[in-house]
Amino acid sequence: MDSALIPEGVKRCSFKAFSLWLLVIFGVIGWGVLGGFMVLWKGLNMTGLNDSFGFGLYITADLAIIALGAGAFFTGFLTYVVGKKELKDIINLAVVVGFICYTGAQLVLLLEIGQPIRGWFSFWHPNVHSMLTEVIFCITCYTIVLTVEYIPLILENRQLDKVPEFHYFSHNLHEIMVVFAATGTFLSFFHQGSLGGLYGVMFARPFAFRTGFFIWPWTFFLFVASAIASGPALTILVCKMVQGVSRKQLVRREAILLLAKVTGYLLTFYLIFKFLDTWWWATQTLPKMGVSFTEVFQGPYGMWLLIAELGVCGVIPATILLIPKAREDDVLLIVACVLDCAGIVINRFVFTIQNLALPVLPFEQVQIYVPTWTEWAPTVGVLAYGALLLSLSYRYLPMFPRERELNPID
Amino acid sequence: MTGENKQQNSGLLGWLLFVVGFTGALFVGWVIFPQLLFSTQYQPINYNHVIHQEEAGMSCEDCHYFRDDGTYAGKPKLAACAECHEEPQGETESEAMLVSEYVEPKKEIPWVSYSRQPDNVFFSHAAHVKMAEMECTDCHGDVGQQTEAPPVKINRLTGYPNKIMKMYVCEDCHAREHVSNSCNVCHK
Amino acid sequence: MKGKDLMKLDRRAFVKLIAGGVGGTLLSPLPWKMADDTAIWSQNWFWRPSPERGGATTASTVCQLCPGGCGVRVRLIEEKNAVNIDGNPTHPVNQGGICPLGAAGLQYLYGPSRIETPLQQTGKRGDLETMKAIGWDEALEILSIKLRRMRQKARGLVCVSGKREGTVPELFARFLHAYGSPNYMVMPAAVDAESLGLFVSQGNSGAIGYDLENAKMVVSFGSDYIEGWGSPNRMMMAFADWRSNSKRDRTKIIQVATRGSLSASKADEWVAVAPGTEAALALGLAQVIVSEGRYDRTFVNNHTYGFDEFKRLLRQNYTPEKVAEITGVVKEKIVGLAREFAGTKPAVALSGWGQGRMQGSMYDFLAVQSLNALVGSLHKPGGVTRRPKLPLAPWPKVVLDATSLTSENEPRLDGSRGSQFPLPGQLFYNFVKNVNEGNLYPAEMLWVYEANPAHDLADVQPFLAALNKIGTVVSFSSFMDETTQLADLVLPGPTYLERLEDIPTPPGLQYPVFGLSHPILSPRFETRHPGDVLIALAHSLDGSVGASFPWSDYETALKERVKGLADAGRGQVADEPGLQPWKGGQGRQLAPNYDSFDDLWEKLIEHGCWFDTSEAMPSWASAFKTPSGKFEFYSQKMRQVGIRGNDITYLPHFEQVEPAGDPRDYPLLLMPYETMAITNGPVANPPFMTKTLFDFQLKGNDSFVEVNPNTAANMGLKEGDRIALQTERGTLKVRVHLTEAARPDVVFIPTGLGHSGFDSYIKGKGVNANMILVAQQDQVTGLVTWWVTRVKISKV
Amino acid sequence: MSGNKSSGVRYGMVIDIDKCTGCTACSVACQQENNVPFREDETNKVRSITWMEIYQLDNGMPYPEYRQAYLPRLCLHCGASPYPPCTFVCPVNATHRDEDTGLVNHIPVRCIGCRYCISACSYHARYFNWWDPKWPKPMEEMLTPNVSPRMRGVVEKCTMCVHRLQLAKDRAFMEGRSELEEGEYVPACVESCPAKAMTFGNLLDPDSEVARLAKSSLAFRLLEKLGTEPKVYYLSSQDWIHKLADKVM
Repeated sequence: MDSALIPEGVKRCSFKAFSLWLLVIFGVIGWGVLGGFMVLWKGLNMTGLNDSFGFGLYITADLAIIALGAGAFFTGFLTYVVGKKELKDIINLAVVVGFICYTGAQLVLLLEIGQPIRGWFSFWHPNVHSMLTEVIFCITCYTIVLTVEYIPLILENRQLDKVPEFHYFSHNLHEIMVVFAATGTFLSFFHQGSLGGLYGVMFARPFAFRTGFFIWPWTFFLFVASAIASGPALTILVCKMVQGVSRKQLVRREAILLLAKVTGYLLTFYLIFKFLDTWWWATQTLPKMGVSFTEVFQGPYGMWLLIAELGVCGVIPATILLIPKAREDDVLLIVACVLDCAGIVINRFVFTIQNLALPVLPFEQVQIYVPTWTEWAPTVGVLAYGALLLSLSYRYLPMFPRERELNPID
Repeated sequence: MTGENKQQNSGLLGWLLFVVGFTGALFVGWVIFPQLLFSTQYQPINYNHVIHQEEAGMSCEDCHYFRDDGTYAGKPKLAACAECHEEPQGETESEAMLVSEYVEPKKEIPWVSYSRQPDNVFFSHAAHVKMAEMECTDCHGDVGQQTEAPPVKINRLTGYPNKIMKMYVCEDCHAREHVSNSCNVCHK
Repeated sequence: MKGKDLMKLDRRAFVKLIAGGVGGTLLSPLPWKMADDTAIWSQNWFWRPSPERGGATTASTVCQLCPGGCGVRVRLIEEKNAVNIDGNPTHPVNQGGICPLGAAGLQYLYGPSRIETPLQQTGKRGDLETMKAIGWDEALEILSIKLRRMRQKARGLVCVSGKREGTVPELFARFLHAYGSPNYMVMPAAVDAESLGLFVSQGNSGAIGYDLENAKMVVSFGSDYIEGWGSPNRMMMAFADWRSNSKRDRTKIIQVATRGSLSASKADEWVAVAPGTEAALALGLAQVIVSEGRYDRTFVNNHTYGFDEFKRLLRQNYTPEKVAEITGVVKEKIVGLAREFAGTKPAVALSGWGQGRMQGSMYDFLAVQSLNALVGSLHKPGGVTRRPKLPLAPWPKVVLDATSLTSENEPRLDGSRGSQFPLPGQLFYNFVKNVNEGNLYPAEMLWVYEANPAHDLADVQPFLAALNKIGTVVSFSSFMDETTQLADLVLPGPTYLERLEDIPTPPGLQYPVFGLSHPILSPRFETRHPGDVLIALAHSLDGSVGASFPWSDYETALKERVKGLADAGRGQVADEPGLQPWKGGQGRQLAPNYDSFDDLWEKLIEHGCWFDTSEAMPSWASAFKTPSGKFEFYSQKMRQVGIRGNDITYLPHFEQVEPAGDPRDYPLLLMPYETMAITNGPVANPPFMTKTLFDFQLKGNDSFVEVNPNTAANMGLKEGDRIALQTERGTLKVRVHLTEAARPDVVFIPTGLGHSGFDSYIKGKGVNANMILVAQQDQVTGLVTWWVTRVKISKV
Repeated sequence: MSGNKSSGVRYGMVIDIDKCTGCTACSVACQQENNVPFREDETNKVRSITWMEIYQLDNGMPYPEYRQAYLPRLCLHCGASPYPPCTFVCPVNATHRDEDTGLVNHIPVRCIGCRYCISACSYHARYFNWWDPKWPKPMEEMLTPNVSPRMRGVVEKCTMCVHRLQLAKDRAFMEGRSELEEGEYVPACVESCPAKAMTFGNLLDPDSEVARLAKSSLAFRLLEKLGTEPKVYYLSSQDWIHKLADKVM
């Protein structure tokens, strides 16, 4: 039925099966939209947030999604700026995933603020000292960049490509993609950093505060490093997932392994500095603030989080990815990528939730945060939105340039 | 017709439509939209500032004065009007209305304000008039020369009169005069 | 082919039209103005109330939410909207300070549970659906007819007032007197024990005054001196004064109490005693002072009676060893405290448990006063004296007709001055008992003024039962409180901010103050001043009742009394900040700062109060009106009125009240406690105050009891557990808050919560402790205590 | 009124914990003065707006060595240089320290409700309007025009009753003065305190009572080690209170 739209020379599932799949996705998105609508209509009292947890699931999800979306800029950087041509196999996927992550994050961000009608004040009345301003500007700009990067892919759709203007337009965009990749890298570097800065500058919050370099706390750099150490892992995972679902090889193994290798180095690089940072924080920063290292683990937010974040989801995946034999094993590779991503999610979680759960005043108690369905729904809804965009892109766009070559139709 | 010709024609038509859309939107945006956005409200009584000054010999401060605590009273209350207008003084229709509809039933006159700031604004008349020695007319125009009360355009969405002073005007002047632009100087 | 082209053309043209439209729109103000205006709309959206603007004025008046008598200022916008209450700096009692209740006063004025018109119950009592709004004429007519009909049973009219002093309570008492009923009563309070105690030991009727500001040591026997005892703001100010003094001569505060309250924590020393044994400790101190000869010999030798008997009793029963056993306080502490108390001049001992709402035992009061007497602190600066009377002009004598004359000799329904309780006490609990038991004669009609006994009376259940036996209940309340819900007729009065009323000297003050409240804005509803209602009612009745009310309205009646102040030629209207009438001692002449009655009245309206320091404390020679003319340790007055018993009966002593309940069934003790953050009526906690409660006092609709962590551990209870509290009277469901403030094996429950009346901001919050407390009557005086009840805890 | 940083005015407060009787009048006076909204159920303390919040402290000792004290906590108007923890994180300039007075203000109509400032403040002095503020109808009449009621979805906090400063200045202007005298501007909480446990004034004026008390050996500040430099000081002669307050977390 929709065969006219499907790229030539590739095989896709039946329209019926695809429709059913879309139905499921729309169901989840509908749930998310309902949750979001309730929050917009009735206010943030519908969430589990409170004056202790000014930030909660929305922000955790945002930070995690944006960190994991870093695959887009970093793969772009490697492909276009560094010139790793083999990654062209996967760059489209990386861009789509990035686009999903950034637009999804902005949707959630809209719910997160108490007065979305005035959200544009952050552009009109920006406070240049605020890390959040930097985040908002960079994310918006980078979303535009991602859109520009996504557009040529959309225009390559069989039908759209027939329009000559579109064809030329997309072709020309391709030519200058290196400019956008560079811009994206620059923007991403800053907003990933400012997301870390967001916490690192909270000098009245011992858990989050970090000393730093010039105006940037160490979290600024650590967030950049952690994002580029996990973004590609998500790209690999999504790629593996699409390959799994479609039961086809879509990307050459070299591309994935290269990305895995790079991820391994990046993760190791990140972990080294993260360990250094944690050590400095535990032995210098915290004691200066009058807090002992063990005190920052209270209630359900115990030391296990640290072990999970840096050990299970840090050292283990890094090891796997560094050892060529290990990363060449598909199962281990997937495990490593899952752990890598999980580690970064935990990192964003502890900076958001554990940070705020800890009482700073000596006569207050540790607080516990439980998100409500109106927080889960839009968060899950955004994942469904990602699945939707991914499905549509896979079905109708030549997302994997090597697909035809790797899966010749008899 | 050749294909090229056809394309030219359609291109021309296309641009024409573009212009139609463009000007149409401009018209909607610049002409119709303001009409819809603002309601026109008329003063309950067509007040004549000139008569009060010239014939009754009143000064501005007789009605628009500072209270003892330094706050500004703004528009006078009915009691001030009633001091003179217990009975009609002249023959105007407005005055007859004032006496019959407001003074006698002791009902406050629902004046519509031309420059009423929202309740989050603290505007100190004392700071501007007493300390900075500004003239009322600097901001309000020469209201004293008005022989009739002009209608007020009220923004339906915001409830603000259209001639209200926007914040950037305050900020610009404060910056020029080296007066603090700190938020809590003017907001409450 | 052509059609397809056209279609394509159309589609492209449409795109161009749209593109043009978008371009044009972006170049017009529409999107930008809309973005800006919706943002502004979100700043002022219509469901956000915008306060009325206008000129601000301030009116001074006097708060009447408790007997504290503080001066307040109300800020008004356009003289119409009251938007703020704060303390009046010129008022000597509170000097600009204000308590949370006073600060929240506007929430009563604008409370949603205000009663707007008179109401008549047309159905079953307590059914709010059948409460019918009626006009004032009709309401007065209904009551007038009833009163005329029951004139022959005039003694059956009972009035209970929550307000003890002032012209309105006096008018109520006068009405009953003229009508022919002896049954004017007041809500029970510690003042009842005080006045009986003063009567038997000093021969005075009247109230007590403490010269606390000048004391160097204060020992409080169970009085929560900064948590609502006495006039709360005055006490907090005095406390701050004690704390400001330089280290060397700072006033030492000792709190004798069972619970680790703020009063205990803020004292220099907290002496934790077993529940209800404060008076025993007082006698223990007395024994040490007497046996070691540390008492004031001049006073004891020349101005006391029965010292030897007292001494003997002390030696027999109150040696430090024995007292240590009763109170749980170690012997050395008792001795040390006694020496310090006797050695510090001036030192004063306070009595009146908690906030002073419990009557308590007269003997407990006497025990504490005997300490003050021993160290010579009676009627001395920094000690305890009697509260000076206000020089108000008397009203003409009540005109009595045949009916009212016979009632002069009728027994009171509360049994006061009767054969069982010969002392002139206020025995509301005994009234309840008599009604329930059908003793004496029936109570035909109950009037309730400024009181909410259906909620506030500790051990409230017998009262609720008694209400069923009372023919008609009339409430004068401004609010739909619990008692008013049970009324048959409601004659709503204006709130204190809308009415004229006098507020005489607050409790515990050493100098006289006359406060005047006046309407600071016109009444919001069709309410009528109870004084005016009484006068109108009296005029509607035949005979002497009308004649006893020779005034057209309340204002005239009030002014007649205030003329006395103008004529007294002393005292001043407090019109400047920082007045400290307690400085420099009493007996300093104050020349009036007004020249006529009208001037005085005007100034009272403007500033709020009159005060005086001219009256010196009485000399020891003249102070005592007892048969011996001395302070009587051994009370001859008690003998005179006909109290029979052994020697101990006439001496200050300690009687261990056995808490109600079998210890085998109810192994723990339950003690109520009061805090400044919860008002104890007659009004209920306003939303502002309820908001300040901790979430371990109120969480959702659950209130908490305090339990010691050890006690809790023994019973397997954790913080926040839900439990059932069971006493002989019934069961309440509460939650547990663990705190070391609680004595082991004692459960502390806050009073003042658990309303079922008022509005949705008030009702249903927590439980009413009064439902399960058991009041116990003293068999000599008829006064009651309810501080300890046996209780059983079970987890639910 | 000048915009330079050497205005010589740094408003601050000293609260004497020893004198505080825990009556909560300051908190009530604040709610009334500032149109602080309330709901039927305010027992969820992490969603209840109380600019002046009162904490119960105790010495952790068993009965009868147990002692408690109340500590009123308002916005401490941190003096940290160059910014307090909360203001520089605001993306829209809704909060800001007035360098002429040292007061940290927050303008709810500018606020977009991102709650970054709430997260940055270690004192829990900032509150979010989780619901539309709503008053029982008759109580709308007692809203004061001096403080604008907020709307749902924005942050609010103690302003040190800065509207009282505005009004005090108006009064001074009428007399042709631009400088205020001590005591002309006092927040509602300080004015209400029946135990006179709170003192307010210019910390930079060496003759002021507040400056004298802030230098007392009994004075301490909350979370001093974090470098927030609060302008609200506390006084206590109790060692256990000093020890407790010296802790972070």
